[in-house]
Amino acid sequence: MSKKNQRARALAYGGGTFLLLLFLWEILVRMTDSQIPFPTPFAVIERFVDMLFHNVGYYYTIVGHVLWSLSRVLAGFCMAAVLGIVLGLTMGWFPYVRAIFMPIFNLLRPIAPLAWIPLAILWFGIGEKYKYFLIFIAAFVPFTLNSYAGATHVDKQLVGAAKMLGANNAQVFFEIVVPAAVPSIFSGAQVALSNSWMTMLAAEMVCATEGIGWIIIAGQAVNDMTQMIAGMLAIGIVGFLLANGMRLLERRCLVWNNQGN
Amino acid sequence: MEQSGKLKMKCQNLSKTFRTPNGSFEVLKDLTFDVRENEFLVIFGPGQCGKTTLLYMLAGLEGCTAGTVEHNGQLVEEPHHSRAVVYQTMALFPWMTVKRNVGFSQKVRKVDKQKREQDTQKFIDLVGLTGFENSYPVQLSGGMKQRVGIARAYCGDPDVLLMDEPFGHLDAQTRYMMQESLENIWENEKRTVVFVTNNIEEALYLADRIILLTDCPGQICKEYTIDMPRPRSLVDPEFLRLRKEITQQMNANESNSLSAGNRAEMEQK
Amino acid sequence: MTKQKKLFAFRMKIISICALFGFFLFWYLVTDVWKLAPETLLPSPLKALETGITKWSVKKPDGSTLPQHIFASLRVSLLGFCFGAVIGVPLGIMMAWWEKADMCLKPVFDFVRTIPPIAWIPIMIILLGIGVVAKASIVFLSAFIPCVVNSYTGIKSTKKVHIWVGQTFGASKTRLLFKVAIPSALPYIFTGLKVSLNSSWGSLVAAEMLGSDSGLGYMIQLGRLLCRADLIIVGMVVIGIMGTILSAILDFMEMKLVKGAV
Amino acid sequence: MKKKKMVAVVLSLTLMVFVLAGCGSSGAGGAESSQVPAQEQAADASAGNKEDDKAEQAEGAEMAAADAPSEELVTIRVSTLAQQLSIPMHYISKMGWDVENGFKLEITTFAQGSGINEALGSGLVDVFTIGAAGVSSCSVYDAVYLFSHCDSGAGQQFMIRADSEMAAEKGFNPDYPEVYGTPDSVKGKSFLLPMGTASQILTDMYLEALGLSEDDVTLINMDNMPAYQAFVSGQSDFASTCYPVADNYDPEQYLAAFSMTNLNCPYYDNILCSREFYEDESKHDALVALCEQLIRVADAFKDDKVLMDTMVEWYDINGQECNPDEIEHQVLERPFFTYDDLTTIDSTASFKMIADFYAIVGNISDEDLEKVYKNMDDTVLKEALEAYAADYMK
Repeated sequence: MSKKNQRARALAYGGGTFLLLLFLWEILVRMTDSQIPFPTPFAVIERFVDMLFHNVGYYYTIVGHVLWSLSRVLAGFCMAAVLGIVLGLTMGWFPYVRAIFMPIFNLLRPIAPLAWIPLAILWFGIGEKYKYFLIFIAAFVPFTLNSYAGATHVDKQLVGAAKMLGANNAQVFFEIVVPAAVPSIFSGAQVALSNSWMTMLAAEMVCATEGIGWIIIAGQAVNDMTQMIAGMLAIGIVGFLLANGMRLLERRCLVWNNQGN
Repeated sequence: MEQSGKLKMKCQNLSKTFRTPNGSFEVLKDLTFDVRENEFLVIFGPGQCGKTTLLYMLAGLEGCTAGTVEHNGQLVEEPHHSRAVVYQTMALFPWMTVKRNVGFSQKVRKVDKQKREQDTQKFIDLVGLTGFENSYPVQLSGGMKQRVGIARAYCGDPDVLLMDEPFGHLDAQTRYMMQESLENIWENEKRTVVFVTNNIEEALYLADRIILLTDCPGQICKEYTIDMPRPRSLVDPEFLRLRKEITQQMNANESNSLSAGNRAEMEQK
Repeated sequence: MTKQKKLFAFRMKIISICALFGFFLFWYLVTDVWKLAPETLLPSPLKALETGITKWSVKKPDGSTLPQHIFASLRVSLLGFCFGAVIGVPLGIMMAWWEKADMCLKPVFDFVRTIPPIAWIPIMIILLGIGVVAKASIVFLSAFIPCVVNSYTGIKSTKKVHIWVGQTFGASKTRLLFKVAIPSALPYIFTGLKVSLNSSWGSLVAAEMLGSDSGLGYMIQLGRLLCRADLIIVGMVVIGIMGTILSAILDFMEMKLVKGAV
Repeated sequence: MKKKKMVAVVLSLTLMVFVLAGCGSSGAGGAESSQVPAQEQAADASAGNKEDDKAEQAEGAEMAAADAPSEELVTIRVSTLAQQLSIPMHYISKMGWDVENGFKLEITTFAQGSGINEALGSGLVDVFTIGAAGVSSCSVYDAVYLFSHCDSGAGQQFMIRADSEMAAEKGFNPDYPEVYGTPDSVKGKSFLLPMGTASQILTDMYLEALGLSEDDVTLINMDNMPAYQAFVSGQSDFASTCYPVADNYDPEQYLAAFSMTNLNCPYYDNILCSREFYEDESKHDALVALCEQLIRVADAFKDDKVLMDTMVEWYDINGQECNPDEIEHQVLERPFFTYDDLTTIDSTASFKMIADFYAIVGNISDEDLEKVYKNMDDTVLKEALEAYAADYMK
């Protein structure tokens, strides 16, 4: 089956499911007689297209808002990637590092990014920095957890082989443990990406003048369901592109592990 | 050919018990044997008699509950590149190309680049993988992967080669082919080899000396010295005689351990 | 050999306890001794402890005591987590094992999973009202993602050699799935469960925005409204402790179930 | 080779971030200044804002560019909410009245009062417009109450279903003839309301009027908009609402059980300032000038057209779609206090009443209540009134 028509098949299936869902949504709206003006899919799409050209809130069209939110998400995401992977791998491989950081990490791990807002504002003021911090916290946990799992589940035999070939502990860590953990790290990256998008809305809920989260919150304030769902549509599209971008990146990095998802 | 060279490795009443959740499980009991220089020693025994554990103890990957293992006079404590291991499951580094897998040992021991390149290429050609330097293990067949394993072991300029049923996973046809290629590799690059297998033809085809182990807990029950000229043919009458004798011995061991005979009675034999 | 290992493990525990103690000591120094942060936004651990103790029995100001909060939050997050696991893991496995399911569901999954739970609140209110089920659905939305992703990676990275061995015994595709693929994917699935447990606690605060009269997330939110920073800190620490206990239970189950796979 | 690839990946990701962040901030039009690296400030001769990560109102800066005054402008960091109570600040900045009088407004918009309080606690706010949450600002963060600048009681009400049990009887308590519900019809019912805000106080007053207390009913914490959604889809019995959500209720099916007006409880939004700003002598006259301008804006807002335009503009800036004639009556029912109102009525009544109720309900302790009363200062208001009378009442 050539590459081209395999992609066509994938497109057909994916598109089919989307259309099915839209159709379901249409029926749901028609069926429920509740007073709330639940928008039909076409109203939402029409509003989304309208937002593409007219400014939403004085300065930017929705593209500008997307870029703003994207800049915040990527900033927090990259910081979390660097710190999370380093901490996760070292915790997974070196027992002393695990002993020191694991209890604190476990204590702070389940705390919701939303609960960090007051402290974030205290430490980082009300500009962009506290938003980076909140997104960093949300993305940091999956990265660390998956890198830790990757490091601990490394195949013992490979470690034995490396030692047999003369590698010392540090070399074993860099040459064996890190590459072996890469598939797990990438699945952590996928989860971290969706977490950071979720927290972006919470961060923009407190004090923002631009960003997709801000659009949704503004829509919620005046009970404008179409604007809210159009905002969700924007987040969904961008999230979809980012997730597939991440998968492409993974396929290029993990050519040796062709089972990469 | 009789190898009367000096002793390479000496094992003194080795035994090993594994502490599992449901009680301890004795695998090897009081083994004493030695390995001579440039000898192709085969450790032969039924499936579950701790052959692999013995090999790992020789390599230093496993500690021993009792007894000592010496290599060139020094006690063996942890794995060292002079005792290279070829694993049954190949244990190649999936994220490295063939070239980097083979050159790993020298790279890690910081051998200068020029020599490393040269050695890697030499051993890749030796095992017949020229042209596959840049492919990943996932793209190679079972036989080719095992060749990379052998090349990698050789490239660590080992003193002793410890091979743990390297052809266990291969289909029969590739197995014969690998036995022949291992034979000529060994001819060109003389090293002491300790080869573990449960396949009688493989043992007889390759070995200078065979140590027969009984079933669990593994003990040395017989030693054979094979001095047929190489390369041996599987239909040679001497080959067949030896094969029948060893299989009979194997079945004898089998029936003894199954029958009411306990360990003590085995010792008097 | 094992005596040395026991000693090593014991030393590790000591270091962990010291690290934890050091963390609280540092917090105490920052707030009380060096006065770096204003008391109203970062109270000292002692103040937080004192509020925690009083809150254990007092109903003020949010109308329920700490145990009631904990119980309500536990109910919502565990329900959401179970929904997430029961639906997420099979979905991930199905997507990894069957080509068609993957092509159908993956685009929708990628699209839906980045939408924040808070944005779903209005829709969930209309569909499921404001009861525990609605709140659990918000938790479900963020809990099912790690399950799907990790079980997908787990199934996809079952070693080819295991599958060959299964095939040589003539196993059918589904028997192969249950006998070979799933057991070898268990460590990944458990990592997924751990991350999902963490995100179910993470989205608790968002879920309890959907109209609640008790729950740790509600307590934190009210703490924010009434500028009671100590209530917020108490809420955060209790969520931390509950999360740690739950993931310890999960680790214990993993140890029991996943014997050979590590 | 493997390692080089990983490094390349990480580098490309971080590069992407800066590219996006860069173009994100230099976006279309407005000199929206923010902490992101590319921070170019419109031609603005202000003393350079201390907190470099303030999001500052753009046209205010453009308008002021024309006449760059010589003496140093005092920068005032103003926090506002995306509702009607904050449009005076926007109007002052838009008309450039701030630069004319020697101070510069730096406006940050928050979604909820809690955000402002957190910023106040972190020392990032000088003056702010807030509703009932102002009581917590005074009690917890020692903020100073200056004066109430607009009556936003209209529209604050609780809806019930026309066919519900409570709607049957009206005027159970003689003092409040317009109020629906009797003690036994209300007992055990559930209320949807944003806790810790004026709605909670309204609920407590209603319960008190019927001789009940918070323990007889269940209070569920929800913002006005989700409350509308839940209530209309059949959840719970009472739902708090205010403008603009109030108009979504269909008059036949739903009616207002009780509201600020028919419980004749005065509810005004307030202007507060942080303790440091209040005690800083160098900022005192800028503060007075700001209050004076606020009174002047209230005068300008007497003209309905100006009020409406500013309100529509404020909605637009905050990304909220609104159709002007629909919100017409909402805006006009919530007037701003002009010079005559401030001199005649006691505008502090509402703030004191809210503080008392917070103490009764238990949100704040009793000594906090004294602290709130101590923090209510009217000297600044008096000075502003005199200055206003001198300048504008010829």
